[in-house]
Amino acid sequence: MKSIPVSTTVNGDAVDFVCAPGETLLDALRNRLSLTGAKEGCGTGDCGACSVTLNGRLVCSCLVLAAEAEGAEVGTVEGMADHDKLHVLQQSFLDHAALQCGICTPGILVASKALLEENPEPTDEEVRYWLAGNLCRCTGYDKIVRAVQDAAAKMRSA
Amino acid sequence: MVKVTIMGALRHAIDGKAEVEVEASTFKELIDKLSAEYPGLKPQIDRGVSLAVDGRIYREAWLTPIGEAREVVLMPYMKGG
Amino acid sequence: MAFDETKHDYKVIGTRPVRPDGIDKVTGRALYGADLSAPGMLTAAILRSPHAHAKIVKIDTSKAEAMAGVKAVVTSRDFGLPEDQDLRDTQDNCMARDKVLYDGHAVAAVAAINAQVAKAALKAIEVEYEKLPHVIDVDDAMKGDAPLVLEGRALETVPEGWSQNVTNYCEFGHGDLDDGFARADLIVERSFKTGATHQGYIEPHACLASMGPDGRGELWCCTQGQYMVREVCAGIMEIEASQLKVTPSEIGGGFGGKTTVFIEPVALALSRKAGRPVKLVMTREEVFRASGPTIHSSTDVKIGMTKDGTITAARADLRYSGGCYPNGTCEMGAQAAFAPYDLKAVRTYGWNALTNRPKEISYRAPGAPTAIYAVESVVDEMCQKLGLDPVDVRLKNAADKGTKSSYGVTFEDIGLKATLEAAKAHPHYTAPLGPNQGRGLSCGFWFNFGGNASVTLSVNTDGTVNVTEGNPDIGGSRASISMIAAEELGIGYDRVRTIVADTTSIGHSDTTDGSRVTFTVGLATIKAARDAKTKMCARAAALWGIDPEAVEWVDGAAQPSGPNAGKFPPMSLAEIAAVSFQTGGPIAGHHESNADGAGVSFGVHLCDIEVDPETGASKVVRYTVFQDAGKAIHPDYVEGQLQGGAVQGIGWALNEEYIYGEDGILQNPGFLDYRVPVASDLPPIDTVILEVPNPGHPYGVRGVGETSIVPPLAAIANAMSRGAGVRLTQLPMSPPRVLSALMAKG
Amino acid sequence: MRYATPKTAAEAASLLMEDAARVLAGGTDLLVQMKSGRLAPETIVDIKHLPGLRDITREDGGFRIGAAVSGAEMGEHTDLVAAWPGVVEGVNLIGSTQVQGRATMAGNLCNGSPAADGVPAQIAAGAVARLEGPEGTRDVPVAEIPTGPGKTSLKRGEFVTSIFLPARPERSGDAYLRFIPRTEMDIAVAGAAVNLVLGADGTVAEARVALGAVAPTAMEVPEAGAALTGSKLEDPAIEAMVDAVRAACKPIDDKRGTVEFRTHVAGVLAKRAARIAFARAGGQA
Repeated sequence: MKSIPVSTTVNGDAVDFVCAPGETLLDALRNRLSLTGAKEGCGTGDCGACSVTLNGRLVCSCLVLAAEAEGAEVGTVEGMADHDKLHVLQQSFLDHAALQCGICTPGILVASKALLEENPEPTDEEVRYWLAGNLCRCTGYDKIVRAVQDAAAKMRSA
Repeated sequence: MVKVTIMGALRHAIDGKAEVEVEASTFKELIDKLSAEYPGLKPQIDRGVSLAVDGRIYREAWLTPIGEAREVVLMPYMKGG
Repeated sequence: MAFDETKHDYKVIGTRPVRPDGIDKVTGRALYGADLSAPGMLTAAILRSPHAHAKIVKIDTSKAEAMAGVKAVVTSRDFGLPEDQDLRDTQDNCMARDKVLYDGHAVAAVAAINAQVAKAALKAIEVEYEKLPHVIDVDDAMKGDAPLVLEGRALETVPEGWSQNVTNYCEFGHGDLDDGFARADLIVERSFKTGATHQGYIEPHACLASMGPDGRGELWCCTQGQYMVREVCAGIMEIEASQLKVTPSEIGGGFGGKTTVFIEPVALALSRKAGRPVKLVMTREEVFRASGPTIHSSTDVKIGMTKDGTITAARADLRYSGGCYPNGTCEMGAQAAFAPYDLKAVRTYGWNALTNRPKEISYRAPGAPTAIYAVESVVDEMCQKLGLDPVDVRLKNAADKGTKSSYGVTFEDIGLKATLEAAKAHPHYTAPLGPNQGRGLSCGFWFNFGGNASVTLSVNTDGTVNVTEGNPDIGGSRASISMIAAEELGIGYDRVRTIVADTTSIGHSDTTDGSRVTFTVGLATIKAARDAKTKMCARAAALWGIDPEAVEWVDGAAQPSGPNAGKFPPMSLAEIAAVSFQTGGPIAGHHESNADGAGVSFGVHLCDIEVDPETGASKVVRYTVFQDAGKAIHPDYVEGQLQGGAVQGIGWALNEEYIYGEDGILQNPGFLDYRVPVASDLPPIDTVILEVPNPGHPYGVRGVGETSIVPPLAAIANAMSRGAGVRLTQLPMSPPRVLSALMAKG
Repeated sequence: MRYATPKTAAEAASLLMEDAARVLAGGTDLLVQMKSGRLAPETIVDIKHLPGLRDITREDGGFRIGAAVSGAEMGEHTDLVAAWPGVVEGVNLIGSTQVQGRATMAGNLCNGSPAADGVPAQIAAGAVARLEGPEGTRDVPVAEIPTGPGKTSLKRGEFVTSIFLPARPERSGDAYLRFIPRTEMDIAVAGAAVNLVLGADGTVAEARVALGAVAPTAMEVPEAGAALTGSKLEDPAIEAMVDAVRAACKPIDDKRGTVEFRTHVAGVLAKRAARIAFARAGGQA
C-alpha cells in the first residue's frame, strides 16, 4: 500500500498531507490535520456528524476519499468563525440552546450554513428536509430549526 | 417499632405478610434486623435495596433516621438512565 | 448564619444564559471520546462473535501476534475472574469467557500501529466455535424447553417451575383485586409486545487508555460516570482505584447507554500488554451489536372500570428481557406501570428472562415506557368504549399528594393533576383535526434519584468562582450548576465557571443518570455555596471584630445582621475574596453527601398523527409536552429534555427496534435500518413546563430528563386508534403492521 | 490498494481490467461497502477526471448526463428538471443532502440495488447508458444493466460514462414515488415510476410503468403501461394498471417490508405516480 501525497485547501489554508489510498477525508482531517470538529457517528453517510463542504458542496467526509481532496477546497466547522467572531449560526445555536451534548452540532452547523447560502429564506419544512441527513438524538430538532430560522432572519437583515 | 412494607416478591420470606414490624431507628439498623430476623430477605438486601421513608426514596443511606416515620417501604435498588 | 430552606425570589434561576461550554461546542473545539490522541498511540480493534450463541472451543491468536505492526492481542485469558457477580458479568460482556451469548459478543482484541493493521490482525485470529441453539424472544425464553442462555442465575425470588432463563421476579401492589374487578362495569384485558430499542447516541463509545505494568493507568473516555468507570475497571483489572485516573471527555449523548463499560477494560488490558497508549473506538455497527440496548417486552394488562370512569382494579404482568445477563429492569417497570393512578386494588408482576441479545443497559426511564404504554393503551380503549373524555378519566383517577402509589410509597406534592389540567386547557386539546388524523394522550412518570455528589466551590481573589463537580455534562448541566452557584452567592452568572473534574481532582459522584444531576449536584452546589458564604461571613466578621453569628449574606455581600451587630458597610464577595490571603487564606466551600428527596415527576403528552390509509404510513403532525419540573433552573434545557425525550419515544413508537433473523443475527445494526427520527419526520415539539415545587429541594427542583420518553408510546398508539380506527398492540407501529391492521379491519 | 485518476476512458478501462478494481464516482455506495468489509478493492478508479463526465449536455433534443454528475447538480439543472422531473426526483431521493452532493445516477444504476431510487424512472424514460470498455464504446438500455441484486451486465473492464435521456415530445410527463418508513434517509421499500405521453385529445398515447424494490431488479411492467394507454386515468384504467403492477411484483420479506406490504404499496405508488405524471403532461382528468 503506497501513501498518496495530497495538496488541498482547508478553511482557506493550503495544507499538504499524505494518506492511505482507502483513507477517508474524515480520517485525514481528524488524524492527519488534527481537525477533530467533524465527528464519525456512523461512517456510512447516515448521520451527518462528519459534514464538511467540498468545493462548496455539502458532503459527508466519511464518504469521500482523502485522495479526492487533491486540489479541492474543504470547509469544516473550524472555519466557520471569523477569528474571534462567531458565525451568526454559531451564535444563534448558543442563544437558542440548540445543542445538548453537542456531538452533532459541528455537522449541523456546516449543513445549515450550506443551506442558507443556497436558500436564504427557507421554510421550516425546507430546513427539516435539508437537515434530514444530520441526526440529533438529544434535542428532537425543535430548537435547531428555530436557531437556523433565527440566524437566517439575522443574515437576511444584515 | 417501625412498620415496613415489603415488596411482593419478598413476601415469601416473611410468611406471606405484606408488612413486618421491626425495632429500628435507622436504615442500617432496619436492614440488619431484617436480614437477621428474616434470612430470606438477606440475598436481596445484599444485592442492594432502596428505602422509601415518608415518600422519599433513599439509596444506601444507612444513617437515614426512620424512627419517626409514618411509612417505610423496602424497595429494590433503583436505577435510572 | 442561617439559611432559608426554601428560596422564592430568584435573580438567576429561571433565566436563559448561554452555556459555558457552548463556544467550544459550536466551534468544534470541544473534545469528545475519539478526539484525543497520545504520542506513541496504538489503534485497537475488537473481534466479535458471528453467532448468536456458541461455545468457544479454541482461540488461536498466534498468527495475529506474529504480524508486523501488531503490538498486543488480548482474550478473556488476559483478565481475572472478579468475585462480584455483576462485575463478572460486565467483564464477560467486554470479553467472552466460555461462551458467546449474542451476535457481536467480543472474543479477542488487538492493538496495532494503525487501523489497517489492526483490522488485518483480527482476520488472522482463529476462533473455533461450537454453535448452540439460541433464543431471541422473551416469551420463547420463558418456556420450559427454551435453550438456556446461562444456568443457575435465577434469584431466590423466582418461583419454581420456570425455565432457568427466568432470573428475576417481582411483585408490587395492594388491595383486593377480585373485589375490584367484581365492582367494574367494564373489564378490558390486552397483551402487548414492544421491540428493543437503542439509546442511539450519535457518539460511539471511545476511549484512550494508557497503563503501565505497575498497574498505574490513565483513561480518557466518553461516559456518564467517570467514577463508575474507575470502580469497574479497577475491579476488572485488579488494580487499586487510586491508581487509575479517569478523565471524562465531552460526551456525545448517553441516555443511560454510557452508564457501564464496554471497551474501557479491553483498552487498558491492551495498553498494559503493549506498553503504549491505546485508542479504541467502536464503529456504529459495533455500537448496535455490542453495546446495551433497552429491554424488549411482552405485557398483559387487565383493568376494571365503572361506567363513570373510576378504575376499580388493575393488574399488569410484565415479561422483560434485558439480553444475556440478569437485570432488574422489570422491577422498575412493575413499579412505574400504574404510578399515575390512585388505585384501591392494584398488582403488578415482573419477570426478566435471558435471551441471546446484548446486555441491556439503562435507557432513559428504564422499564417505564413499555409498562406505561400498555397501561395507558388499555385506559384509552376503556375511555373509547365508555364514551368518556380521556383527560377527565385520568383526572378522576389521578394520583395526588397522599396517594399510596402502586409501588407502595405515599406521594408527597406531585404535579400530575396540574399537568392534566394544563393539557385540557391547552388549545391543542380542542383544535380541529384533519382527515385521517387522530389525537392521543398519555401520562408518564419517573421516580428521579438523588445519590452521591461531591462539589468544591472555590472563591478566587478576583471575585470569581470555580465550581468543581464530578458529573459529565450531558445536556447543559454546567450551565444550571453555574446558575445555582450564582444564585446562592448573589453574584452574576458570568462570574462562575463550572468544570467537570477527573477522578483524582474531586471525590466521588454517582453516574449522570436517573435525572439526578440538576437535583443532586445542584443541591450539593447550594450547600457548598452556603459553606463558602459562612466562611466569607466569618472573614467579614473578623475584619469588623464582631461575632460571625451577627453577619448575614445578602445580595452577594456580607453585612451585619441587624443594627445591634454594629454599623459596617456591606463587604461584597469580591471584596472579601480580594483580602482572603490576608484574612486566613483561600476560601472554598465544599459539600459531599448522598442526597435524597428527589421528587417524582409526571408528564402528559398530547399528540396528533395522520395515517395514510393506503400505506399505513403515519406522521406526527402536532405534539405538546406538559411536564412538572418542580422548578426549571434553565428553562431552555428543561424544554430540551422534554423535546428530546418525546422524540425518542416517538421513534420507539413508530420505527425503532432490534430486528433479528431466524439465525439470531441482528439484521439492522446501523442508522440506515434502525431508523431514529430525522428532522423531517417531526413537527415542532411544544412544551408547557409546570412548576409544582418538590418539597425535598430548597428551590423545588425535580429531575426532568427521563419522564418525557415515557408517554409518547401510548400517546401515539392512542392517536392511531382514534385517527385510523386500529389499535396496535405491538411496537413499533411500523407501516407494514399498521397496513395489515387497516386491511384486517376492512 | 491504490487510487488512480485516469485521464482517458481507455486508461480507465485498462485499470478496470485489473483484479478487484472498482469505479469511484460519487463513492456513496463504494465507501460504505469498503467500511463494512463487503468490498476490499485493490484498485480504486476515480472516473471524475475523465473529460465530460461531470457535464450535462444537450444531444438530439435530449440530455446526456455524465456518469460523475451528482444528484444535486441534476436538481439544479432547470431544463433537465423541466423535461424529466420524475427521473430527477428519483435521483434526488437518494440519501441526504450530503449524499446528493456526491451520489450519481450512473453509480446508483451500477450498484445494482433492486431498491435504487434512481433507476425505475430511467427505465420508464427509456434511458440508454453509454459504456466504455476494453473493446470500445457501446450503448445499452438502462433496463438491461441490472441483472440481480448487486449484479450488472457490464463486462470486465467496462464502466458507464454517461446516461442519455431522450427528447421529450409535447404533452409528456413523468413521476417517481417511493415508500419509506421515515420521510428521508431510508432505502425504498417499494418504488414506482410512470412516464406518460398524451395524445392531442388528452388521452394517454404512450405509458411506461417501472417498479423498484419489488423484484431482483428494477423492472418495467408493460401490462401496467398498456392498461393506461388510451385512458384519461379513469378508475377502471387505474385499477387495471394497479392489478398489473401487483401481479408483476415478486418481492422478498426482509427487515424493510413484507411481501404483502411491498406488493400492495407498489400499486398505491404507481397509481399516485401516474396521476402526477398525467398532471405534468398537462392532462385533465
